[in-house]
Amino acid sequence: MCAALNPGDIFDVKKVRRLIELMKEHDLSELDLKQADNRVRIRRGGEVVAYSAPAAPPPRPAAASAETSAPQAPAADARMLVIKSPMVGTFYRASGPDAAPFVKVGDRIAPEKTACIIEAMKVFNEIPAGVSGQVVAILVENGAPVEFGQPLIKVDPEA
Amino acid sequence: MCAALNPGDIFDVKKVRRLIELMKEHDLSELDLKQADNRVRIRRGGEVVAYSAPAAPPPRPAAASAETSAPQAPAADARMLVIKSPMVGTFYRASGPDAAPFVKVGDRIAPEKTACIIEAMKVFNEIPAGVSGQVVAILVENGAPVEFGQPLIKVDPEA
Amino acid sequence: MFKRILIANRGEIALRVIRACRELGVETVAIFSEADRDAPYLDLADEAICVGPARAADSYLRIDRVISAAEIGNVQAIHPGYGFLSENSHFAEVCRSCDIGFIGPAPEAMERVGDKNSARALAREAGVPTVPGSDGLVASEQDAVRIAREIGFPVLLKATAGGGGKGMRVAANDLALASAWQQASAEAQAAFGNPGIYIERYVERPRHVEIQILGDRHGNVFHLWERDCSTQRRHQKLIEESPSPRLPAETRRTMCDAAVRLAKTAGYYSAGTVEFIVDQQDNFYFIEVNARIQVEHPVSEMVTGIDLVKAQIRVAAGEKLDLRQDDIRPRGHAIECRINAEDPATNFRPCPGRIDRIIAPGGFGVRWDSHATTGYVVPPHYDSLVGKLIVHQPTRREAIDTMIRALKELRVQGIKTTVPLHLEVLANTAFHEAQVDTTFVERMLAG
Amino acid sequence: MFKRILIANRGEIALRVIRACRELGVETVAIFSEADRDAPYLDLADEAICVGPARAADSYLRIDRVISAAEIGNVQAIHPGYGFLSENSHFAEVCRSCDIGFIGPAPEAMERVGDKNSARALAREAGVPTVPGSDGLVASEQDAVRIAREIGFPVLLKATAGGGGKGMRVAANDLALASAWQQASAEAQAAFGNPGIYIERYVERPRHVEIQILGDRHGNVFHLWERDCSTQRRHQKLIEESPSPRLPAETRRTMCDAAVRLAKTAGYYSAGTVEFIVDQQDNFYFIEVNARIQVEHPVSEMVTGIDLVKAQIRVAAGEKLDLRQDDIRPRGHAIECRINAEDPATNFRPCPGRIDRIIAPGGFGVRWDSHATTGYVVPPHYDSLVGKLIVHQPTRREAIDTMIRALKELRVQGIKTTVPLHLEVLANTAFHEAQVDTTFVERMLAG
Repeated sequence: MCAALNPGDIFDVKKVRRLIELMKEHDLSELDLKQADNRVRIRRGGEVVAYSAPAAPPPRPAAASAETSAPQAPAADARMLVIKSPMVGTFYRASGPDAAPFVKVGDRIAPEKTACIIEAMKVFNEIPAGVSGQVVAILVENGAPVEFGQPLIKVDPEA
Repeated sequence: MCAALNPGDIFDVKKVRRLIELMKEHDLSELDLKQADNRVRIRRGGEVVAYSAPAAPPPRPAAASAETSAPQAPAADARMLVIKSPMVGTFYRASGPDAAPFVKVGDRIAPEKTACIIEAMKVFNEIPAGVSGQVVAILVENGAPVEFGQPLIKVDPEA
Repeated sequence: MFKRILIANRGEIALRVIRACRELGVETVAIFSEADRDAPYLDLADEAICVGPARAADSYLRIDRVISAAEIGNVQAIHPGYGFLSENSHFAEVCRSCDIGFIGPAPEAMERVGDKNSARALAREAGVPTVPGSDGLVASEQDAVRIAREIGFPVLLKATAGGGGKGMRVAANDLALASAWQQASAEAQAAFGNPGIYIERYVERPRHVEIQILGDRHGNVFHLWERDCSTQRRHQKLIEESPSPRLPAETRRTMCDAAVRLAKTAGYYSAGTVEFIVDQQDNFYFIEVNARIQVEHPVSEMVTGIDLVKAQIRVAAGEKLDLRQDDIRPRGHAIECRINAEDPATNFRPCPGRIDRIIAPGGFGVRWDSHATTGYVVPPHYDSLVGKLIVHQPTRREAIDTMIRALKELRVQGIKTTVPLHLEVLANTAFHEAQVDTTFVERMLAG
Repeated sequence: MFKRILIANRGEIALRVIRACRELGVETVAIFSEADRDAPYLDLADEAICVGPARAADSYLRIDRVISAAEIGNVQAIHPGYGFLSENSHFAEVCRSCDIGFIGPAPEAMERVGDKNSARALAREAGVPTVPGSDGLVASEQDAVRIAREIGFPVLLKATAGGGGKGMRVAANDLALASAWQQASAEAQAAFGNPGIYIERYVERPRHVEIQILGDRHGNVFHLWERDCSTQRRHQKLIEESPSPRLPAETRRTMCDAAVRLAKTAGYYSAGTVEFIVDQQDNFYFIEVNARIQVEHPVSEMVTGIDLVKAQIRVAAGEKLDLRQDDIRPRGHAIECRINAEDPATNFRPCPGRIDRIIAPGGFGVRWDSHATTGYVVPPHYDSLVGKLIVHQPTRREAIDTMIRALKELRVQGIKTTVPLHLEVLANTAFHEAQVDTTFVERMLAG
């Protein structure tokens, strides 16, 4: 399959965005792309947006107003929660160079648990997790600068 | 299948864009390309756009009366021939103000028959019809300026 | 020169600063809110950092976030642009305390000129004429009546913290003054959290003429002549030009000297603007100082050939301005039209949205300063400026003709803009004859 | 002034003329071939007339069709642009006989300067130095050898009807001359239908410096100073600038005076260019006159502030130029880069096609002259120029920095352009030091 829309990239937002822009530009109400087990179908006006990929349940044979169940696709990834940075600053996993990290992959966390520190203007802000679940990934290196809204930690709420 | 849409590239946005532009340019309401198990279907106005490729389930007969066969409408118009101006100048239907027009609607003409005069730089150029058939319309007023390639006279070759 | 600076702003002025930096070989860190994430000018910066959500109060106006971005962006200085934090002396002070350069005047000078009251005192100290009025805030309605009788009706009530026409009222007699006092105080409290009001004589149908100044940290202050910004609608500038078309040469010279004197008295450096009103008899009165680069700075750049933003950056880096006042000679006539995303048909309601297609004008004498490109979405959260069209020609008449030509060439599809309003003004005989004061546009639209 | 004129050209120069006309209040009739039917600049003309199919020989070069279009378009004059019919004195004569104004010099003057031989005679008459060479065409190979020995090797063989480097050969000795003679004659015959050849001394590594002149029909001829066009590739100009960076002031003045003298001797009016080569010792020699507006005219416009195309139209309408030579003072430094649809990676093969997206640069000191917009298709039938990027700054160094900034801002997606080549030249130390002659680019590309 072409580089422009690799099936592995079927959820690539940029590509989908381009498709939607294309539709808006030309005032199309529906677009349906299929190949092998991949399919992208977008409808405007009625505003149903659906994507499906191999792992997903077979999409219903079209037109129906039904397809509401939205991104069902990477079932595992879809349920993941992400702790995002509430401010611009520097990300620290621990309270000091010798301290243990607040959280590690595999840890179970609760909303009030400190997930990390963001240092901004010499102030060390403890960032609460805000969610419950199991830590599945730390997305930023210790000591790295982070911007507002940047994903920091991935949490599986069902694990 | 056409070069513009290689089946392997069925999700290529650029290709889709070109198809849509093609449709707009030619004011098509529906486009349906199939080869083997690949399929691209786009409709404008009625607003269904669909593409399908090998493994996909057969698309439903679609959201509407849709899948009808293309623009059948101006079947008559399609066979019409048009005599175009070979130069820039002024269009005259007759050799002089008091002379009879070279051709009138309803006349039968042959290729060597003079269809009109185009005056350019004080030279009166007799324009041969170049086609056979029955004159169905004179598209330009006597004495009007015409540009290169401008349609002058419509001829029905089958009448 | 700085190696790397942060631009604490958005839109066309952020792009303007990026351009200046690229020409100077200075790296740039842009900040953006979530609403500006896809703005194409961000690609021209060396780094771009999201500082918060769309609301300016949570992003561009948050000093802590801007400073944090400066720290993680590892910059030596911050250019504040206009609006947002540009005239916030506290922000300038925080920069100083964090050892980050502020590309603008010193906080002390900014404070001295920032408050209208202390600015008036400064003008008096520098021997610059001000509109007759109360020496400072007026304590009560009774005082207001007494002062108004002294300086003579009609009088103007102004909020000390105001701007953009908010908290302003005109009163023609005692009775009108009473209600105007109530309204102005309430409005000032609501809009600025500061009910302080002062009074001055109301100048009827004034022209708005401002002097561009530019100073360095070695005691040099120059003027780049004047801009006439009388073509306004509801105190919002629409069209600015230089030179001011009806200003007598002697008045022009006197005003420019006054502006330089005032800036020197305030210890002002960097770019700044000293605003005056000019009455029908060509008397001029100091109004305020804008302690920042202004939207309309390009008209001064066109007639003088001096890049004001590059000069600001050089001054902030400690460089001495390589200028002589006598060499700063205006050449020709420049006009700027502000192209706003507003719908003239619905009383200039902001009209944000996607620009489906934009074709910028070009050719001789045309400058286009805009961050908008085909596909750009004008967000609803900020001001509606989508671009500035500037023309430069030997004469005012030719500048008007080029502006009309360029406005008609400009295509902005998908949103409504102020282009039709500009074309109406530029076709107006009174505008051609430069019979323009700050009430001109509203009179034109009314009749 | 004319009420309505026809523009017998296409692309950016057609747009340039339309812009000038719109500013002057002159209506325009554009002509176009079928290949240019959808070109967006046609919308800016008051009328557009198709004159033939894509091939220029059947459309833009057909005198009868252009004149017919002028007649049905009811115009008073024709602007020929550059290329196509612009230097065809027969066309100018036809215009005259049809009582249609020709916006350019008189046919007699055009003829005098158009043929290289008569132009050399003209230069001698006006006391303007020419490269030592044959007085007129060389009859035979034997004569060529004799003359070459007289003026000294190396020598240059040139087609009398030539241009753009075609029909030119260098010979360093008798033997080389023999084969060069054969090749040049054959090439001249093939390219121009005229095998006439003349010989002159070959100037090694010359600079190309040309003087812009502007005259009216009342006997006034002015110069607008010089342009340096030494940055060429295969005799195609890439970058032009003004002033010429290494020219001694005295040489500049002498060249400008010589150009004016030559134009006056020829009875020349309208815009024109007198081309010189300047050797390593700053001796200058007249080469030829371009009897039309040139591609690179904007650099002279930027430094002098004079709109050359508007001036051409005014002159053709009989107006007297409202200029004084002493007032035409160059200000700052201007550079133009020609942005061609060519692929530097495949030896600059023309690269026509659809422009998927174009973002024009803007801001201080930047001018963009281009007919290309997003979605525009560069047709394969004509030259590959898609736009001219012109910058103007106080100094050459600043102009280079602004040009680099603007080139990096320019986005042309969908086709390849010469932007990377320009960036390479502008980053080159020899270019910074103005160590540029007409062999510079090829030496740079070679290694």
